[in-house]
Amino acid sequence: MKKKLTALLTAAATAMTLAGCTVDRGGSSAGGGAGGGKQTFGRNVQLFDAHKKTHEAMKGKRIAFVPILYKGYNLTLNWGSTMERAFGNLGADFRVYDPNFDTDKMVKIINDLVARRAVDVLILHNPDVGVLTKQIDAAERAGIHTVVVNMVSSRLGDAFIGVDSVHAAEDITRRAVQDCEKRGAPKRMAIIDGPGNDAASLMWSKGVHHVLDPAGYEVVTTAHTQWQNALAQQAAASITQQQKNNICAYMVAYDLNAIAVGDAVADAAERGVIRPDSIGVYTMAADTRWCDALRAGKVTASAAYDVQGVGEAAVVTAQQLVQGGAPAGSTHTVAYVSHTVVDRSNVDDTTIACYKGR
Amino acid sequence: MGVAAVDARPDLSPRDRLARVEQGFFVLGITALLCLAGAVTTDGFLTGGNVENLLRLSAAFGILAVGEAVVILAKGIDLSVAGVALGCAQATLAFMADGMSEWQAIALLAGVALVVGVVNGILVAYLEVPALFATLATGLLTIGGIDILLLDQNFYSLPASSAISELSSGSVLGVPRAIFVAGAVFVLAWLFVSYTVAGRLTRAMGDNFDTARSSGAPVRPLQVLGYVVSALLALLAGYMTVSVQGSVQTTVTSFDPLLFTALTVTVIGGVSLSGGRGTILGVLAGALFVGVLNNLLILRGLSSPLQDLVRGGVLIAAIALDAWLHPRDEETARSDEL
Amino acid sequence: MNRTLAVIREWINPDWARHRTVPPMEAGLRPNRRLDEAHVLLPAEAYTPDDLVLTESGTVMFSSEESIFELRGDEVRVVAALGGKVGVLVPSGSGVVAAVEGVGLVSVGASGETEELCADRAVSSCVTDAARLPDGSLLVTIGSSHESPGGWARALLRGDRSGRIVRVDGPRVRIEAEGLGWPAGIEVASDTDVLVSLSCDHRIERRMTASLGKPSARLAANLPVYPGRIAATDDGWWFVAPYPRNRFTELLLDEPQLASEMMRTIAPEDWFVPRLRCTTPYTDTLQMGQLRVLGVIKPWAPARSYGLAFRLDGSGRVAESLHSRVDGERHGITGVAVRGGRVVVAAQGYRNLLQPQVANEKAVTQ
Amino acid sequence: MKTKAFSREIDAFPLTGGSRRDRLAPFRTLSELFGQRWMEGAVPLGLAVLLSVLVTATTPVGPGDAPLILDEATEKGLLAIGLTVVLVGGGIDLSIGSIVGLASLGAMVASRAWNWPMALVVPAAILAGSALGAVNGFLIARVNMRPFITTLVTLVAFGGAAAALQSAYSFQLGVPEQDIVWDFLGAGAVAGVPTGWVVFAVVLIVVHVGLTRSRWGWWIAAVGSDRRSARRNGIPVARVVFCTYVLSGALAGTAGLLTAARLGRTDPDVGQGWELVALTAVVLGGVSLKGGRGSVLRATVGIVVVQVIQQGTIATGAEGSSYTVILAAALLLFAVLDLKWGKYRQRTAEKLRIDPGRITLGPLVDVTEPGTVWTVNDRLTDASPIGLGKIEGAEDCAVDREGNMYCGDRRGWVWRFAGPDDTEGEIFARTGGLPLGHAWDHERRLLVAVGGMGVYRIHADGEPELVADKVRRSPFSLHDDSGLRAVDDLDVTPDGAIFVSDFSTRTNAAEYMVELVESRPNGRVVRVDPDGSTEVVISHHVFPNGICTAHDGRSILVASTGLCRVDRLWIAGPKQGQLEPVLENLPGHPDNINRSSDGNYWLPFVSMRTPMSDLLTKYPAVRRRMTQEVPLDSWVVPQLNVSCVMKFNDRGEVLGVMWDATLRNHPMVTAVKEHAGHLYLCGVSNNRVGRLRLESDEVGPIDPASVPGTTTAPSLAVVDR
Repeated sequence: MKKKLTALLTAAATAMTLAGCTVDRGGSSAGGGAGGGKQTFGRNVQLFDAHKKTHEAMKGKRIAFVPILYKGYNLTLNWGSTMERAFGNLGADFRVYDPNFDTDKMVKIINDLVARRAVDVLILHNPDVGVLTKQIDAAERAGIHTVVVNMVSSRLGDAFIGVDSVHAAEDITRRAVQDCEKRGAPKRMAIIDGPGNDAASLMWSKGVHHVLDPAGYEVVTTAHTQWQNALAQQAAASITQQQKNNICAYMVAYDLNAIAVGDAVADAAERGVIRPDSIGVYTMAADTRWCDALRAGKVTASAAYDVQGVGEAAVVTAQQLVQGGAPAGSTHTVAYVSHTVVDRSNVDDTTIACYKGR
Repeated sequence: MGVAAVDARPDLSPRDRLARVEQGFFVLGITALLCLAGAVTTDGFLTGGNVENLLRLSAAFGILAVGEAVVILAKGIDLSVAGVALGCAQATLAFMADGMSEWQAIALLAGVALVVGVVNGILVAYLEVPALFATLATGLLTIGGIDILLLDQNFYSLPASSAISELSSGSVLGVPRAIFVAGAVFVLAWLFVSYTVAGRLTRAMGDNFDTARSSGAPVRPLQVLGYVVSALLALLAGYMTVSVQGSVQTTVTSFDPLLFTALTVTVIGGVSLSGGRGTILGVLAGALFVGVLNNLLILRGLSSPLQDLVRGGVLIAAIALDAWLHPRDEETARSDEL
Repeated sequence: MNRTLAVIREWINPDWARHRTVPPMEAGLRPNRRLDEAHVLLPAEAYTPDDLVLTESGTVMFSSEESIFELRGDEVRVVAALGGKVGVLVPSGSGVVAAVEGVGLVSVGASGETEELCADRAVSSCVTDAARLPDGSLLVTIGSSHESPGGWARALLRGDRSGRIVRVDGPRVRIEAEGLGWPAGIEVASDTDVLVSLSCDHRIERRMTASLGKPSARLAANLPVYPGRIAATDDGWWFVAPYPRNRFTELLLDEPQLASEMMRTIAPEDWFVPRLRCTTPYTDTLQMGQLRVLGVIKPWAPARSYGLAFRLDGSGRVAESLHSRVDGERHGITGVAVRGGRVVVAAQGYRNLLQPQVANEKAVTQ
Repeated sequence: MKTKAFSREIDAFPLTGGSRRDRLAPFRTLSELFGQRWMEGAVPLGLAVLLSVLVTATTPVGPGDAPLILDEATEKGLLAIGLTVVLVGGGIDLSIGSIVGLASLGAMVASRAWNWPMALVVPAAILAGSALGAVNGFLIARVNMRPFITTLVTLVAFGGAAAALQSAYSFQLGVPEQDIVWDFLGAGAVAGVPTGWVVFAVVLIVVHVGLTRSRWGWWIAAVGSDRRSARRNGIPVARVVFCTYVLSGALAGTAGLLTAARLGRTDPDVGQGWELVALTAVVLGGVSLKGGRGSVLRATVGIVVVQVIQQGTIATGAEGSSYTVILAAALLLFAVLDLKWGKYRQRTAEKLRIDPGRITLGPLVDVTEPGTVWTVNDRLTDASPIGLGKIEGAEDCAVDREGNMYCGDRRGWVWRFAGPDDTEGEIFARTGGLPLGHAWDHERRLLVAVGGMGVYRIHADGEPELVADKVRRSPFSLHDDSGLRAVDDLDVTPDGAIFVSDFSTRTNAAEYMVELVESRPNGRVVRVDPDGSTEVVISHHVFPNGICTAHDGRSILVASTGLCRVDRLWIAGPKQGQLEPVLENLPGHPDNINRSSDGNYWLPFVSMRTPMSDLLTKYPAVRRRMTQEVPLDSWVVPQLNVSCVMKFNDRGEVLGVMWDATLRNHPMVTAVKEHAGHLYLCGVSNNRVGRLRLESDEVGPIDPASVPGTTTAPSLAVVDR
């Protein structure tokens, strides 16, 4: 037995050395970018000619949108429907691939699309800062334009569109501080965010601390919830139980979690642990369900941002990249959409609040 | 040849004497210690409200653990409980969101849970598929099937007026309804296991399947009964979870913390996976222990990864203790006892 | 098609498979050698007794071929020669009523005078048994409406269910029950019901005399033999079993194509069906168990012909049985008569009358 | 190389009159296939491959996707290999998913945050994996905890550790810088084959060879199949189980390293759900869940099939959780299949073993009809018995010059009766088999065909010596037919070679009734050269029974019991190697042929044909059902209780037939030997050997016992009567 095993090993080793290890640095083929380096429009254009040319540029282009989760998730449904409407009018082939909240699957889908070169523009939605680095590289090598939404990832694709979450956090925290002073509540708050190490949670905490620290407010605890309502609700119930009226507001990073925290606070108030309306719940973004919770008085205010705008901006950027003719990966831009603080008083007349799934 | 008088009882080693003690009391003792440590270190722990909140949170996986214990007593295992609990709860909310009346939705989903229980039973009892794979597969099938067929929302909130939300709010005879329901389930399970024929035969079947079968016990229907009971209790636990949370998210895998917690509660409670051993009191003790542990971890403000680590470490210690108390007899050890 | 279905059902759950099996002879039917040790009443091979009657005067009247004989002591005299093969005999007063093939029911007096009771076509062919009801009328069982009495084998292979029970009251004839599987024996059980033994169904049923068409209760089912004529005694009923059930014949019944070709191409006595006697070993097909090893054929070998008479008590349990096993040759018991503790059986296969020692008498001689 | 006496083997199949289709026995081939050892995992594997073909047919997944599929398959394949080794060792390891996560994140943190050189990161990741595996191993092997619940707990604990590690370093992980080793692992290639694939292939080969052909592998299988007997055999059970978990951890670590290099993912749930995929792959591959059985190759095919399914769901952009549903359904289906297949395979093989064939026989002669040559008489009845009550079933006998009679016995002895009036007899030799055919060779030493053991030569002192019991195995036979077991009759030819008839390559001599019922061409005639080498002379013969060298010494007569015929095989002269019919459509089944002193041949019948048994030869399906459902005692066979002895000459004319009509003394005769005017009648189920005095006109000058052609035997033409 010994003899066979050693013979086997030596054979494998020699095969390795003989073949010589080549390192495939991914080839340097620039890849014939879809745009082909030629601008679609010159300095000026005829009226109807522009319409025809735009359509021609976009006709038959394949565009794929790969969100974290699509089915039943209002945020991505909103974006998806906007893109569908826009690209549908332009005659481009638009498809959504749903990885069902499984990063493993999202990475596979992107790999599959890039390997089969089945798409011209990729609209990506990154769950974490460092997830999509290799994929965006591969897409650029394959000459596919990439537009990233929601969170800035360390590997910048052709363009990033999202919300200026730090600034939004600062606005909503200032609003929370005003409410607390109005009520004369103690200068203590609690933060409830996502996994705690992803960019969204970090920016939210940075924004909150930017306002609270100079104002002398103390952050009691920072509870991490993996964006799960169950964990958010348990954390809120425990903290309320422990602090009782010793804190004046919850700063929740994600609007759906805010509803769960609102329920917990309302429940605690109903059971008499805290005085009713003594603890405010502030969050970012505002979809229809959050607005219902707002009208029901469970939550206080939110820094709503223009979700619809993100979808439109992504469509516009895609068209610019296609018409721009610059090869994929040559330009990188970061752009933010508008946001504003919304509460029960102005929720009905702010257009960008209470976005729906359609 | 006179009859040899067997007088001196074999002197028990401390380990055997410890093993004979009902594991339930043992765990209750440790829980009390944990409470003391908790009260000393974190303020606001021993307040009435916090204990009540702790009990309310641990009611759900307590009920699930009872269902799991009934199956494990019969030397099976049921990994589909999480799938059934969350899947059916989400489906009920989905139906209610589509305007179906609440009781009709609950009845429909109870039917689904029953079917899953019966399918599990048939697979394990009649087709003799290893319980581990059968229930794992049916759990995934349930939650995946419901996700594809019924759910079209990612997030469902529970209308305040519904009976499910009543489940956890308000109180009966001064005791919050959630804890009352959990208590009732524990008592009923205890009566079933200790005083009904089916319960006793389930334990006998778990201890030695062939002897139970040759002594005329209806082993296969009993196994099916065990899985059906486990599925229905999972449904109840699902409703309890949803009513405590007030809403539910549908992006969850079958190895959800709920399943993991229920299994470890059962094992800590002394219900050993080799079947036939353990009591419902032990499961209650296990549930309290894990409830207190979770609450302390949250109150200490540990991040969820750290919580997992600590909970994993504690549970490994508990299982190691159980393995040390009831060592697996090398002589009769069979390799396929997973 | 149903065979592949059966295989699939058996693959899913082995307990669902249904195979024909022959129950073993156990409990009451535990084999013994009582027929082999029975007294022989007639000279060897002289007559082929079909049915017999014990008269009050202690003589034995038995039917053989086309005439009726009377055995008094050890000498035999002809009572009457009738026009056809004589089948069943029923005692009536000092004489008997005989069923003659092709003629009908004939009443024969003690001194031989014959008088035709009923010549209706319904009772003229294939009469297997008859019984006299308390009200004087006769109940006659017809094995099959297409076959002669010797056609039992063809009826079994074809699954012929055209047997009937006919009530004969003087000249009037009424068909009481139809569609039976070769009814081979009938006897009055009590004043309201009768016992019928259905040969092809291996069952013995108790039917109400008023409604004979409807089976009411079964006395014994799934017997290991094809039951035949019945004789009532005070503590139960004696049954004969002319043919034993053979496992391969059961398999043959499942293979219609083979059975029909066998019936077409092979002579009836060579068909693989149970028979009254084994005649020519040279053309007779053997079953592995019947191999003669070191000159001995094992008694428990599968039987092509067997000698068996058994007594059922009131509850249908086999109380007593007389056997002549495969290594014996007193086979083919077709008739039985009991009077005053004396039991006499007619072994048509052995062509003799046998009087087994009754339990007490056997104890004396042992 | 010794030149073969016969240029090629004679195929006696045409004698059965069956078409080419009848040559193939479908059920029996199936039964042999099921019996093979490698069939154990074959059907689940076949269905798994069928499933993947189905997926490729219905979805846009094509060969183009192969690199993508293989990339994923190799990483998860490493997990499947680790899990298979653990399963074979009787445990289970669910924590491999989290070990991948921890190893992957650990490698990235080490290279990017702690800036370790790659030469340190690669071994560190593998060591980390094996360390975590060691934790599992220690808990399960040393502390004796249950593998399932332990690995479930470690799954969550390691998952928590991975998440904690990731959250601590989530900043520095952001910016990957170029590193030659990292790129080589991720996208590099060895001789054109991507690194991942090469690593997987090497691991697969090493583990497969280790598992199947090394002591270490056998130990794992032993512990997996029966823990107690493994322990009692001195196998260090705890150490073996510990090693399996360490190996599984190491492989998971390697997989983590590879996926970190290839995808570079920094999110905490790397490797989540991978253990479920590995489990399904292993079950799909047909690895048994009960331990002790399973091969790494099957697990690999399983993982490829699972990846094809996943690629199918991705390519069609199906619903989010449709992949988990399909995976769960596949896991369930294949778990049930593995169970049922394992249970019923042996039973089906046993049930289909006997597969009766169809043979065509001529019309049946009615022996009871008076006036023909076959008419029943009782010439055998008054043969005087030898060894009555002592002999049990002498199938054949041999008489030497002094008149001593040697005959066989079913208990394996060879009796010797000195002279005609010795009724005592003594046990001359003990062979331990079923001595059937007897013959004398050139030096007048007794040759006996011992059923179940082969051809033996018995020396004067009664010491049996093996002549031959092995034949070259026929080329394409699924089952091993090299043994010479069911030997029945033999005879010696002038050139010293022994021709022996082997009536079945499938059953043993004692189960001759199976051959009678099956009537398939399983038999053969074998030539044993004087130097001991054997070669098959006639193959595919139906129940060849009697062998007798013709008087001219240039041909041998072969009697076929199944086909009721006698054929002549020319072994010398112009027509050497040809088979020509001598007697056909006999009324019974012939047994051992022997020469008579007047230049003719004696031929007894072991059983007579009956109308019913002839009809059954036309219905193989009924006979198969009979062998499966009906007990052995009720099988319908020809009339074995009756037979006769026939005399025929070289041209195939029946000269006379002798019966025992009373069936008392010699109902069944299987062999007849003539010596000094007397006929010795042997019967395989008789308790005596009969000695019949022949009329003077029947006795001729030839000594039947001597091998023709060695003494001055008159030529063929002269002798006929």
